[in-house]
Amino acid sequence: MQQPLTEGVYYILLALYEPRHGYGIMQIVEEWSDGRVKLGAGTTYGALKNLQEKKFIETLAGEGRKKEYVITSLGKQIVEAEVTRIKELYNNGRKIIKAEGDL
Amino acid sequence: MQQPLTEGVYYILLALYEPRHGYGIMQIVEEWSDGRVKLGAGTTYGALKNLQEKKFIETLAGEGRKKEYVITSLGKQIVEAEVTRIKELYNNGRKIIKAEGDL
Amino acid sequence: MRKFKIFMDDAKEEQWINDMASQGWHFKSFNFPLYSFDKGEPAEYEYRTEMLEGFGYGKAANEYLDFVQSTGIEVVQKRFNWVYFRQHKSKGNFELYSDQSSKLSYINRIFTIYSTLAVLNLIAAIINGSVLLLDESLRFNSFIAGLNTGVFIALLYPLAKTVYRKQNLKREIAMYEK
Amino acid sequence: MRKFKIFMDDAKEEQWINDMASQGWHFKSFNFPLYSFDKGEPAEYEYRTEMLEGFGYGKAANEYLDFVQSTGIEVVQKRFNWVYFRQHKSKGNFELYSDQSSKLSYINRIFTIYSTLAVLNLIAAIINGSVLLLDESLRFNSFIAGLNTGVFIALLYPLAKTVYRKQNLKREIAMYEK
Repeated sequence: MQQPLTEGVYYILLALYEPRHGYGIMQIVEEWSDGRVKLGAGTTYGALKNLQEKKFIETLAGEGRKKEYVITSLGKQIVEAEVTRIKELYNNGRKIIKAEGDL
Repeated sequence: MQQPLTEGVYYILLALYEPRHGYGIMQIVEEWSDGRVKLGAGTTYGALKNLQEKKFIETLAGEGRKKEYVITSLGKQIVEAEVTRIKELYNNGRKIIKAEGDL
Repeated sequence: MRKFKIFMDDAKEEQWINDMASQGWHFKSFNFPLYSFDKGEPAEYEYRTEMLEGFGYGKAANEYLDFVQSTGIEVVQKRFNWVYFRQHKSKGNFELYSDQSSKLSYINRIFTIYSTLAVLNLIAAIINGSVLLLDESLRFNSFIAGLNTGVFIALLYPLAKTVYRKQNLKREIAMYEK
Repeated sequence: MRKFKIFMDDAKEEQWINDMASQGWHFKSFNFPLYSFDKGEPAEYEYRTEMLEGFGYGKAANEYLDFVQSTGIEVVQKRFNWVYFRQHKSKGNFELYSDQSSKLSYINRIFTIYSTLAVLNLIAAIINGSVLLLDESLRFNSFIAGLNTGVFIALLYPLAKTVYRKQNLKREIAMYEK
Protein backbone atom coordinates (compact mmCIF):
# COMPACT_ATOMS: atom_id res chain seq x y z
CA MET A 1 0.00 0.00 0.00
CA GLN A 2 1.40 3.35 -1.07
CA GLN A 3 1.78 5.75 1.84
CA PRO A 4 1.31 9.45 1.11
CA LEU A 5 4.65 11.26 0.78
CA THR A 6 5.17 14.63 2.41
CA GLU A 7 5.13 17.53 -0.03
CA GLY A 8 8.87 18.15 0.50
CA VAL A 9 9.86 14.53 -0.18
CA TYR A 10 7.61 14.40 -3.27
CA TYR A 11 9.21 17.52 -4.77
CA ILE A 12 12.74 16.37 -3.91
CA LEU A 13 12.10 13.09 -5.74
CA LEU A 14 10.66 14.93 -8.76
CA ALA A 15 13.69 17.27 -8.79
CA LEU A 16 16.02 14.27 -8.94
CA TYR A 17 14.67 12.97 -12.26
CA GLU A 18 17.74 15.02 -13.29
CA PRO A 19 20.96 14.82 -11.19
CA ARG A 20 21.21 17.82 -8.86
CA HIS A 21 23.13 18.87 -5.76
CA GLY A 22 21.35 19.96 -2.56
CA TYR A 23 21.05 23.65 -3.29
CA GLY A 24 19.95 22.92 -6.88
CA ILE A 25 17.04 20.86 -5.48
CA MET A 26 15.96 23.70 -3.18
CA GLN A 27 16.03 26.20 -6.05
CA ILE A 28 14.09 24.14 -8.60
CA VAL A 29 11.41 23.20 -6.03
CA GLU A 30 10.91 26.88 -5.16
CA GLU A 31 10.62 27.65 -8.89
CA TRP A 32 8.16 24.84 -9.67
CA SER A 33 5.92 25.79 -6.76
CA ASP A 34 6.06 29.46 -7.74
CA GLY A 35 7.80 30.38 -4.47
CA ARG A 36 5.34 28.49 -2.25
CA VAL A 37 7.62 25.62 -1.14
CA LYS A 38 10.92 26.87 0.34
CA LEU A 39 12.76 23.83 1.65
CA GLY A 40 15.01 24.51 4.67
CA ALA A 41 18.62 23.31 4.47
CA GLY A 42 18.15 21.08 7.55
CA THR A 43 14.94 19.59 6.19
CA THR A 44 16.50 18.91 2.78
CA TYR A 45 19.60 17.32 4.33
CA GLY A 46 17.49 15.02 6.52
CA ALA A 47 15.23 14.03 3.63
CA LEU A 48 18.21 13.23 1.36
CA LYS A 49 19.67 10.99 4.11
CA ASN A 50 16.36 9.17 4.54
CA LEU A 51 15.78 8.75 0.81
CA GLN A 52 19.28 7.30 0.35
CA GLU A 53 18.63 4.79 3.15
CA LYS A 54 15.39 3.74 1.45
CA LYS A 55 17.24 3.49 -1.89
CA PHE A 56 14.80 5.90 -3.55
CA ILE A 57 17.79 8.06 -4.57
CA GLU A 58 21.54 7.53 -4.93
CA THR A 59 24.65 9.73 -5.10
CA LEU A 60 26.72 10.25 -8.22
CA ALA A 61 30.48 10.86 -8.18
CA GLY A 62 31.41 14.06 -6.34
CA GLU A 63 32.48 14.97 -2.84
CA GLY A 64 31.11 17.29 -0.18
CA ARG A 65 29.49 20.38 -1.65
CA LYS A 66 29.57 19.03 -5.19
CA LYS A 67 27.83 15.77 -4.33
CA GLU A 68 25.01 15.13 -6.77
CA TYR A 69 21.94 12.99 -6.22
CA VAL A 70 19.65 11.19 -8.68
CA ILE A 71 16.45 9.18 -8.37
CA THR A 72 16.60 5.35 -8.63
CA SER A 73 14.11 3.18 -10.51
CA LEU A 74 12.57 2.23 -7.14
CA GLY A 75 12.18 5.96 -6.45
CA LYS A 76 10.46 6.45 -9.79
CA GLN A 77 7.94 3.71 -8.96
CA ILE A 78 7.16 5.49 -5.69
CA VAL A 79 6.69 8.85 -7.47
CA GLU A 80 4.42 7.32 -10.09
CA ALA A 81 2.21 5.68 -7.46
CA GLU A 82 2.14 9.02 -5.62
CA VAL A 83 1.01 10.89 -8.74
CA THR A 84 -1.83 8.37 -9.08
CA ARG A 85 -2.83 8.98 -5.46
CA ILE A 86 -2.69 12.77 -5.87
CA LYS A 87 -4.83 12.49 -9.01
CA GLU A 88 -7.47 10.63 -6.97
CA LEU A 89 -7.42 13.38 -4.29
CA TYR A 90 -7.64 16.07 -6.95
CA ASN A 91 -10.52 14.48 -8.84
CA ASN A 92 -12.56 13.88 -5.69
CA GLY A 93 -11.91 17.41 -4.44
CA ARG A 94 -12.81 19.04 -7.75
CA LYS A 95 -16.00 16.98 -8.01
CA ILE A 96 -17.26 17.98 -4.54
CA ILE A 97 -16.31 21.66 -4.83
CA LYS A 98 -17.87 21.91 -8.29
CA ALA A 99 -21.13 20.30 -7.14
CA GLU A 100 -21.22 22.93 -4.41
CA GLY A 101 -20.67 25.76 -6.93
CA ASP A 102 -23.71 24.65 -8.93
CA LEU A 103 -26.14 25.10 -6.04
CA MET B 1 0.28 30.27 3.87
CA GLN B 2 -1.75 27.13 3.35
CA GLN B 3 -0.28 24.11 5.10
CA PRO B 4 -0.75 20.72 3.45
CA LEU B 5 -3.57 18.74 5.08
CA THR B 6 -3.16 15.05 5.81
CA GLU B 7 -5.04 12.78 3.44
CA GLY B 8 -7.46 11.74 6.20
CA VAL B 9 -8.32 15.31 7.22
CA TYR B 10 -8.77 16.33 3.57
CA TYR B 11 -11.23 13.51 2.91
CA ILE B 12 -13.11 14.11 6.18
CA LEU B 13 -13.61 17.77 5.20
CA LEU B 14 -14.79 16.80 1.70
CA ALA B 15 -17.21 14.25 3.21
CA LEU B 16 -18.73 17.00 5.37
CA TYR B 17 -19.90 19.13 2.45
CA GLU B 18 -23.02 17.07 3.35
CA PRO B 19 -23.91 16.53 7.03
CA ARG B 20 -22.80 13.07 8.16
CA HIS B 21 -22.16 11.19 11.39
CA GLY B 22 -18.79 9.57 12.15
CA TYR B 23 -19.43 6.18 10.63
CA GLY B 24 -20.98 7.79 7.55
CA ILE B 25 -17.72 9.72 6.99
CA MET B 26 -15.63 6.55 7.24
CA GLN B 27 -17.89 4.76 4.73
CA ILE B 28 -18.01 7.51 2.07
CA VAL B 29 -14.22 8.08 2.25
CA GLU B 30 -13.61 4.38 1.68
CA GLU B 31 -16.01 4.47 -1.28
CA TRP B 32 -14.50 7.62 -2.87
CA SER B 33 -10.97 6.25 -2.61
CA ASP B 34 -12.06 2.89 -4.01
CA GLY B 35 -11.20 1.11 -0.75
CA ARG B 36 -7.72 2.66 -0.46
CA VAL B 37 -8.39 4.97 2.52
CA LYS B 38 -9.88 3.11 5.52
CA LEU B 39 -10.02 5.62 8.37
CA GLY B 40 -9.65 4.09 11.85
CA ALA B 41 -12.29 4.96 14.45
CA GLY B 42 -9.64 6.47 16.77
CA THR B 43 -8.12 8.51 13.97
CA THR B 44 -11.52 9.79 12.83
CA TYR B 45 -12.56 10.71 16.37
CA GLY B 46 -9.31 12.63 16.98
CA ALA B 47 -9.57 14.45 13.63
CA LEU B 48 -13.21 15.48 14.27
CA LYS B 49 -12.19 16.88 17.70
CA ASN B 50 -9.32 18.88 16.14
CA LEU B 51 -11.41 20.16 13.24
CA GLN B 52 -14.12 21.36 15.62
CA GLU B 53 -11.54 23.23 17.70
CA LYS B 54 -10.24 24.92 14.55
CA LYS B 55 -13.84 25.74 13.54
CA PHE B 56 -13.43 23.99 10.18
CA ILE B 57 -16.49 21.86 11.03
CA GLU B 58 -19.41 22.13 13.44
CA THR B 59 -21.97 19.77 14.95
CA LEU B 60 -25.64 19.77 14.07
CA ALA B 61 -28.39 18.85 16.53
CA GLY B 62 -28.13 15.27 17.73
CA GLU B 63 -26.60 13.50 20.68
CA GLY B 64 -23.98 10.79 21.06
CA ARG B 65 -24.09 8.26 18.26
CA LYS B 66 -26.46 10.34 16.19
CA LYS B 67 -24.31 13.47 16.30
CA GLU B 68 -23.88 14.90 12.82
CA TYR B 69 -21.05 17.10 11.60
CA VAL B 70 -20.93 19.59 8.73
CA ILE B 71 -18.19 21.77 7.21
CA THR B 72 -18.14 25.53 7.99
CA SER B 73 -17.42 28.29 5.46
CA LEU B 74 -13.92 28.59 6.98
CA GLY B 75 -13.49 24.84 6.37
CA LYS B 76 -14.57 25.27 2.76
CA GLN B 77 -11.91 27.96 2.21
CA ILE B 78 -9.30 25.56 3.56
CA VAL B 79 -10.47 22.76 1.27
CA GLU B 80 -10.46 25.03 -1.77
CA ALA B 81 -6.90 26.23 -1.07
CA GLU B 82 -5.92 22.58 -0.59
CA VAL B 83 -7.40 21.56 -3.95
CA THR B 84 -5.32 24.34 -5.57
CA ARG B 85 -2.19 23.02 -3.85
CA ILE B 86 -2.93 19.43 -4.90
CA LYS B 87 -3.47 20.59 -8.48
CA GLU B 88 0.01 22.18 -8.43
CA LEU B 89 1.54 18.91 -7.16
CA TYR B 90 -0.37 16.92 -9.77
CA ASN B 91 0.58 19.15 -12.69
CA ASN B 92 4.27 19.22 -11.73
CA GLY B 93 4.34 15.44 -11.23
CA ARG B 94 2.57 14.70 -14.51
CA LYS B 95 4.92 17.05 -16.38
CA ILE B 96 8.09 15.41 -15.07
CA ILE B 97 6.88 11.83 -15.44
CA LYS B 98 5.65 12.50 -18.96
CA ALA B 99 8.95 14.13 -20.02
CA GLU B 100 10.64 10.97 -18.75
CA GLY B 101 8.29 8.76 -20.77
CA ASP B 102 9.22 10.58 -23.99
CA LEU B 103 12.92 9.78 -23.66
CA MET C 1 -11.71 -21.69 29.26
CA ARG C 2 -9.37 -19.88 31.58
CA LYS C 3 -5.66 -19.20 31.14
CA PHE C 4 -3.12 -17.87 33.60
CA LYS C 5 -0.93 -15.26 31.91
CA ILE C 6 0.86 -12.03 32.71
CA PHE C 7 2.06 -9.68 29.98
CA MET C 8 4.56 -6.83 30.32
CA ASP C 9 4.02 -5.70 26.74
CA ASP C 10 0.64 -4.53 25.45
CA ALA C 11 1.53 -5.39 21.82
CA LYS C 12 2.30 -9.01 22.82
CA GLU C 13 -0.96 -9.32 24.78
CA GLU C 14 -2.95 -8.15 21.75
CA GLN C 15 -1.08 -10.57 19.50
CA TRP C 16 -1.76 -13.48 21.87
CA ILE C 17 -5.49 -12.67 22.10
CA ASN C 18 -5.68 -12.63 18.30
CA ASP C 19 -3.77 -15.93 18.10
CA MET C 20 -6.29 -17.47 20.50
CA ALA C 21 -9.16 -16.05 18.40
CA SER C 22 -7.74 -17.60 15.24
CA GLN C 23 -7.98 -20.97 17.04
CA GLY C 24 -11.61 -20.33 17.94
CA TRP C 25 -11.06 -19.05 21.51
CA HIS C 26 -12.67 -15.64 21.81
CA PHE C 27 -11.47 -13.37 24.59
CA LYS C 28 -14.20 -12.61 27.14
CA SER C 29 -12.49 -10.95 30.10
CA PHE C 30 -9.26 -10.57 32.05
CA ASN C 31 -9.27 -10.60 35.83
CA PHE C 32 -5.69 -10.55 37.03
CA PRO C 33 -4.04 -12.96 36.38
CA LEU C 34 -6.69 -15.03 34.54
CA TYR C 35 -7.89 -14.63 30.94
CA SER C 36 -11.34 -16.10 30.11
CA PHE C 37 -12.28 -17.27 26.63
CA ASP C 38 -15.45 -18.46 24.94
CA LYS C 39 -15.44 -21.17 22.27
CA GLY C 40 -16.55 -19.96 18.84
CA GLU C 41 -15.72 -20.08 15.15
CA PRO C 42 -11.99 -19.81 14.42
CA ALA C 43 -10.83 -16.41 13.13
CA GLU C 44 -14.26 -14.82 13.48
CA TYR C 45 -13.09 -11.64 15.23
CA GLU C 46 -10.11 -9.30 15.27
CA TYR C 47 -9.13 -7.81 18.66
CA ARG C 48 -7.48 -4.49 19.51
CA THR C 49 -6.45 -3.15 22.92
CA GLU C 50 -6.18 0.51 23.83
CA MET C 51 -5.02 2.60 26.79
CA LEU C 52 -7.53 5.45 27.18
CA GLU C 53 -6.48 8.97 28.11
CA GLY C 54 -6.40 9.91 31.80
CA PHE C 55 -7.87 7.26 34.07
CA GLY C 56 -10.43 6.06 31.55
CA TYR C 57 -13.42 7.62 33.28
CA GLY C 58 -15.43 10.80 32.73
CA LYS C 59 -17.25 12.37 29.81
CA ALA C 60 -14.35 12.29 27.35
CA ALA C 61 -13.77 8.54 27.76
CA ASN C 62 -17.51 7.75 27.47
CA GLU C 63 -17.87 9.92 24.39
CA TYR C 64 -14.93 8.19 22.76
CA LEU C 65 -16.19 4.68 23.56
CA ASP C 66 -19.63 5.65 22.29
CA PHE C 67 -18.13 6.89 19.04
CA VAL C 68 -16.10 3.71 18.53
CA GLN C 69 -19.15 1.54 19.18
CA SER C 70 -21.20 3.57 16.68
CA THR C 71 -18.85 2.34 13.93
CA GLY C 72 -19.75 -1.29 14.68
CA ILE C 73 -16.83 -2.08 17.01
CA GLU C 74 -17.65 -3.98 20.24
CA VAL C 75 -16.22 -3.17 23.67
CA VAL C 76 -15.46 -6.61 25.13
CA GLN C 77 -14.05 -5.42 28.46
CA LYS C 78 -12.97 -2.13 30.04
CA ARG C 79 -10.79 -2.08 33.18
CA PHE C 80 -9.91 1.46 34.29
CA ASN C 81 -8.15 2.96 31.26
CA TRP C 82 -7.51 -0.37 29.53
CA VAL C 83 -10.02 -1.48 26.86
CA TYR C 84 -10.42 -4.64 24.78
CA PHE C 85 -12.22 -4.04 21.46
CA ARG C 86 -13.23 -6.48 18.75
CA GLN C 87 -14.73 -6.33 15.28
CA HIS C 88 -16.16 -9.09 13.10
CA LYS C 89 -13.75 -10.10 10.34
CA SER C 90 -16.48 -9.71 7.71
CA LYS C 91 -16.09 -5.94 8.17
CA GLY C 92 -12.51 -6.09 6.92
CA ASN C 93 -9.22 -5.07 8.43
CA PHE C 94 -9.60 -3.54 11.91
CA GLU C 95 -7.30 -0.72 13.06
CA LEU C 96 -8.23 2.04 15.51
CA TYR C 97 -5.48 4.30 14.20
CA SER C 98 -4.99 4.42 10.45
CA ASP C 99 -2.29 7.04 10.03
CA GLN C 100 1.23 7.47 11.39
CA SER C 101 0.64 10.68 13.30
CA SER C 102 -2.34 9.33 15.25
CA LYS C 103 -0.40 6.08 15.89
CA LEU C 104 2.48 8.18 17.21
CA SER C 105 0.31 10.22 19.53
CA TYR C 106 -1.16 6.98 20.91
CA ILE C 107 2.33 5.51 21.50
CA ASN C 108 3.34 8.77 23.21
CA ARG C 109 0.40 8.31 25.59
CA ILE C 110 1.64 4.82 26.56
CA PHE C 111 5.24 6.07 26.82
CA THR C 112 4.27 8.87 29.23
CA ILE C 113 2.56 6.42 31.59
CA TYR C 114 5.40 3.85 31.57
CA SER C 115 8.16 6.44 31.97
CA THR C 116 6.39 8.26 34.82
CA LEU C 117 6.04 4.97 36.70
CA ALA C 118 9.67 4.06 36.01
CA VAL C 119 11.08 7.40 37.18
CA LEU C 120 8.95 7.35 40.37
CA ASN C 121 10.16 3.85 41.23
CA LEU C 122 13.78 4.72 40.49
CA ILE C 123 13.63 7.76 42.76
CA ALA C 124 12.01 5.73 45.56
CA ALA C 125 14.62 2.99 45.16
CA ILE C 126 17.46 5.53 45.37
CA ILE C 127 16.07 7.27 48.44
CA ASN C 128 15.55 4.00 50.29
CA GLY C 129 18.87 2.63 49.06
CA SER C 130 20.86 5.72 50.08
CA VAL C 131 19.39 5.65 53.57
CA LEU C 132 20.45 2.01 53.86
CA LEU C 133 24.05 2.86 52.99
CA LEU C 134 24.41 4.65 56.29
CA ASP C 135 22.28 2.51 58.57
CA GLU C 136 21.98 -1.15 57.73
CA SER C 137 19.48 -1.85 60.48
CA LEU C 138 16.64 -0.32 58.46
CA ARG C 139 15.06 -3.58 57.26
CA PHE C 140 11.86 -2.01 55.98
CA ASN C 141 13.71 0.43 53.73
CA SER C 142 15.69 -2.49 52.40
CA PHE C 143 12.51 -4.32 51.38
CA ILE C 144 10.99 -1.23 49.78
CA ALA C 145 14.22 -0.38 47.96
CA GLY C 146 14.31 -3.91 46.54
CA LEU C 147 10.66 -3.75 45.53
CA ASN C 148 11.13 -0.36 43.79
CA THR C 149 14.22 -1.61 42.02
CA GLY C 150 12.35 -4.70 40.86
CA VAL C 151 9.40 -2.70 39.53
CA PHE C 152 11.82 -0.28 37.86
CA ILE C 153 13.69 -3.09 36.12
CA ALA C 154 10.40 -4.76 35.10
CA LEU C 155 9.27 -1.47 33.55
CA LEU C 156 12.43 -1.11 31.46
CA TYR C 157 11.22 -3.81 29.08
CA PRO C 158 7.89 -2.24 27.98
CA LEU C 159 9.61 1.16 28.07
CA ALA C 160 12.37 0.04 25.71
CA LYS C 161 9.77 -1.57 23.39
CA THR C 162 7.74 1.64 23.40
CA VAL C 163 10.80 3.76 22.61
CA TYR C 164 11.63 1.37 19.76
CA ARG C 165 8.12 1.69 18.32
CA LYS C 166 8.31 5.49 18.68
CA GLN C 167 11.60 5.70 16.82
CA ASN C 168 10.36 3.55 13.96
CA LEU C 169 7.22 5.60 13.56
CA LYS C 170 9.11 8.89 13.68
CA ARG C 171 11.45 7.74 10.94
CA GLU C 172 8.42 6.99 8.79
CA ILE C 173 6.67 10.23 9.63
CA ALA C 174 9.65 12.29 8.42
CA MET C 175 9.07 10.93 4.96
CA TYR C 176 5.48 9.84 4.69
CA GLU C 177 2.58 12.06 5.43
CA LYS C 178 0.65 9.36 7.23
CA MET D 1 30.66 45.82 21.20
CA ARG D 2 30.40 43.30 24.01
CA LYS D 3 27.39 42.39 26.09
CA PHE D 4 27.12 40.29 29.22
CA LYS D 5 24.16 37.94 28.96
CA ILE D 6 23.13 34.44 30.00
CA PHE D 7 20.17 32.66 28.40
CA MET D 8 18.35 29.59 29.68
CA ASP D 9 16.19 29.33 26.57
CA ASP D 10 17.66 28.81 23.10
CA ALA D 11 14.61 30.38 21.39
CA LYS D 12 15.06 33.60 23.43
CA GLU D 13 18.78 33.77 22.66
CA GLU D 14 18.05 33.50 18.92
CA GLN D 15 15.36 36.16 19.18
CA TRP D 16 17.73 38.54 21.03
CA ILE D 17 20.52 38.07 18.45
CA ASN D 18 18.03 38.88 15.68
CA ASP D 19 16.79 41.95 17.60
CA MET D 20 20.40 43.17 17.91
CA ALA D 21 20.91 42.53 14.16
CA SER D 22 17.84 44.60 13.29
CA GLN D 23 19.53 47.50 15.14
CA GLY D 24 22.74 47.00 13.14
CA TRP D 25 24.67 44.92 15.70
CA HIS D 26 25.73 41.69 14.02
CA PHE D 27 26.58 38.76 16.25
CA LYS D 28 30.24 37.71 15.96
CA SER D 29 30.88 35.29 18.82
CA PHE D 30 29.84 34.16 22.28
CA ASN D 31 32.46 33.34 24.91
CA PHE D 32 30.68 32.66 28.16
CA PRO D 33 29.25 35.01 29.40
CA LEU D 34 30.08 37.69 26.79
CA TYR D 35 28.46 38.22 23.39
CA SER D 36 30.53 40.16 20.79
CA PHE D 37 28.91 42.18 18.01
CA ASP D 38 30.16 44.04 14.92
CA LYS D 39 28.53 47.26 13.72
CA GLY D 40 26.86 46.94 10.30
CA GLU D 41 23.75 47.81 8.35
CA PRO D 42 20.53 47.35 10.33
CA ALA D 43 18.52 44.22 9.44
CA GLU D 44 21.10 42.93 6.98
CA TYR D 45 21.19 39.35 8.27
CA GLU D 46 18.86 36.78 9.78
CA TYR D 47 20.35 34.47 12.45
CA ARG D 48 19.45 30.89 13.42
CA THR D 49 20.92 28.73 16.18
CA GLU D 50 21.03 24.95 16.17
CA MET D 51 22.03 22.14 18.52
CA LEU D 52 23.84 19.52 16.43
CA GLU D 53 23.40 15.79 16.99
CA GLY D 54 25.80 14.06 19.39
CA PHE D 55 28.67 16.25 20.56
CA GLY D 56 28.87 18.26 17.35
CA TYR D 57 32.09 16.63 16.14
CA GLY D 58 32.92 13.85 13.67
CA LYS D 59 32.07 13.14 10.06
CA ALA D 60 28.29 13.49 10.35
CA ALA D 61 28.50 16.99 11.87
CA ASN D 62 31.06 18.18 9.30
CA GLU D 63 29.02 16.78 6.43
CA TYR D 64 25.93 18.57 7.70
CA LEU D 65 27.69 21.92 8.18
CA ASP D 66 29.24 21.59 4.74
CA PHE D 67 25.82 20.97 3.23
CA VAL D 68 24.27 23.96 4.99
CA GLN D 69 27.13 26.23 3.84
CA SER D 70 26.74 25.01 0.25
CA THR D 71 23.26 26.58 0.23
CA GLY D 72 24.73 30.03 0.96
CA ILE D 73 24.28 30.01 4.75
CA GLU D 74 27.25 31.21 6.86
CA VAL D 75 28.49 29.52 10.03
CA VAL D 76 29.24 32.45 12.33
CA GLN D 77 30.40 30.41 15.34
CA LYS D 78 30.42 26.77 16.43
CA ARG D 79 30.99 25.81 20.07
CA PHE D 80 30.82 22.04 20.64
CA ASN D 81 27.33 21.08 19.41
CA TRP D 82 25.96 24.64 19.39
CA VAL D 83 26.06 26.56 16.08
CA TYR D 84 25.18 30.13 15.11
CA PHE D 85 24.15 30.48 11.43
CA ARG D 86 23.25 33.56 9.43
CA GLN D 87 21.94 34.33 5.96
CA HIS D 88 21.74 37.64 4.10
CA LYS D 89 18.18 39.01 4.08
CA SER D 90 18.33 39.50 0.29
CA LYS D 91 18.04 35.69 0.02
CA GLY D 92 14.60 35.79 1.62
CA ASN D 93 13.17 34.14 4.70
CA PHE D 94 15.68 31.88 6.50
CA GLU D 95 14.58 28.68 8.22
CA LEU D 96 16.67 25.54 8.66
CA TYR D 97 13.58 23.38 9.10
CA SER D 98 10.66 24.07 6.81
CA ASP D 99 8.16 21.39 7.76
CA GLN D 100 6.50 20.35 11.01
CA SER D 101 7.94 16.86 11.20
CA SER D 102 11.56 18.00 10.83
CA LYS D 103 10.91 20.82 13.33
CA LEU D 104 9.53 18.22 15.73
CA SER D 105 12.52 15.91 15.37
CA TYR D 106 14.81 18.87 16.07
CA ILE D 107 12.85 19.81 19.20
CA ASN D 108 12.98 16.19 20.33
CA ARG D 109 16.79 16.36 20.07
CA ILE D 110 16.87 19.40 22.39
CA PHE D 111 14.36 17.77 24.74
CA THR D 112 16.47 14.60 25.08
CA ILE D 113 19.55 16.61 26.10
CA TYR D 114 17.73 18.83 28.62
CA SER D 115 15.80 15.95 30.18
CA THR D 116 18.87 13.71 30.49
CA LEU D 117 20.73 16.50 32.30
CA ALA D 118 17.74 17.19 34.54
CA VAL D 119 17.26 13.52 35.55
CA LEU D 120 20.99 13.06 36.26
CA ASN D 121 21.03 16.14 38.49
CA LEU D 122 17.87 15.10 40.28
CA ILE D 123 19.29 11.64 41.03
CA ALA D 124 22.58 13.14 42.26
CA ALA D 125 20.69 15.62 44.45
CA ILE D 126 18.58 12.82 45.95
CA ILE D 127 21.57 10.57 46.68
CA ASN D 128 23.52 13.38 48.34
CA GLY D 129 20.44 14.65 50.13
CA SER D 130 19.45 11.20 51.48
CA VAL D 131 22.95 10.62 52.84
CA LEU D 132 22.73 13.99 54.60
CA LEU D 133 19.51 12.99 56.32
CA LEU D 134 21.41 10.44 58.37
CA ASP D 135 24.70 12.23 58.94
CA GLU D 136 24.66 16.00 59.05
CA SER D 137 28.42 16.34 59.34
CA LEU D 138 28.89 15.64 55.63
CA ARG D 139 29.45 19.22 54.48
CA PHE D 140 30.67 18.31 51.03
CA ASN D 141 27.57 16.27 50.22
CA SER D 142 25.50 19.15 51.40
CA PHE D 143 27.19 21.50 48.93
CA ILE D 144 26.87 19.04 46.04
CA ALA D 145 23.23 18.30 46.86
CA GLY D 146 22.50 22.03 46.81
CA LEU D 147 24.36 22.47 43.53
CA ASN D 148 22.51 19.55 41.88
CA THR D 149 19.18 20.83 43.12
CA GLY D 150 20.00 24.29 41.74
CA VAL D 151 20.97 22.94 38.33
CA PHE D 152 17.88 20.73 38.30
CA ILE D 153 15.58 23.66 39.07
CA ALA D 154 17.37 25.85 36.49
CA LEU D 155 16.81 23.13 33.86
CA LEU D 156 13.08 22.94 34.56
CA TYR D 157 12.53 26.22 32.71
CA PRO D 158 14.01 25.31 29.31
CA LEU D 159 12.54 21.82 29.74
CA ALA D 160 9.03 23.19 30.28
CA LYS D 161 9.42 25.52 27.29
CA THR D 162 10.60 22.61 25.13
CA VAL D 163 7.65 20.45 26.18
CA TYR D 164 5.32 23.33 25.37
CA ARG D 165 6.82 23.70 21.88
CA LYS D 166 6.59 19.93 21.37
CA GLN D 167 2.91 19.85 22.30
CA ASN D 168 2.05 22.71 19.96
CA LEU D 169 3.85 21.10 17.05
CA LYS D 170 2.25 17.72 17.67
CA ARG D 171 -1.21 19.24 17.63
CA GLU D 172 -0.45 20.75 14.22
CA ILE D 173 1.09 17.57 12.88
CA ALA D 174 -2.07 15.59 13.58
CA MET D 175 -3.92 17.73 11.07
CA TYR D 176 -1.39 19.18 8.70
CA GLU D 177 1.03 17.10 6.73
CA LYS D 178 3.91 19.50 7.31
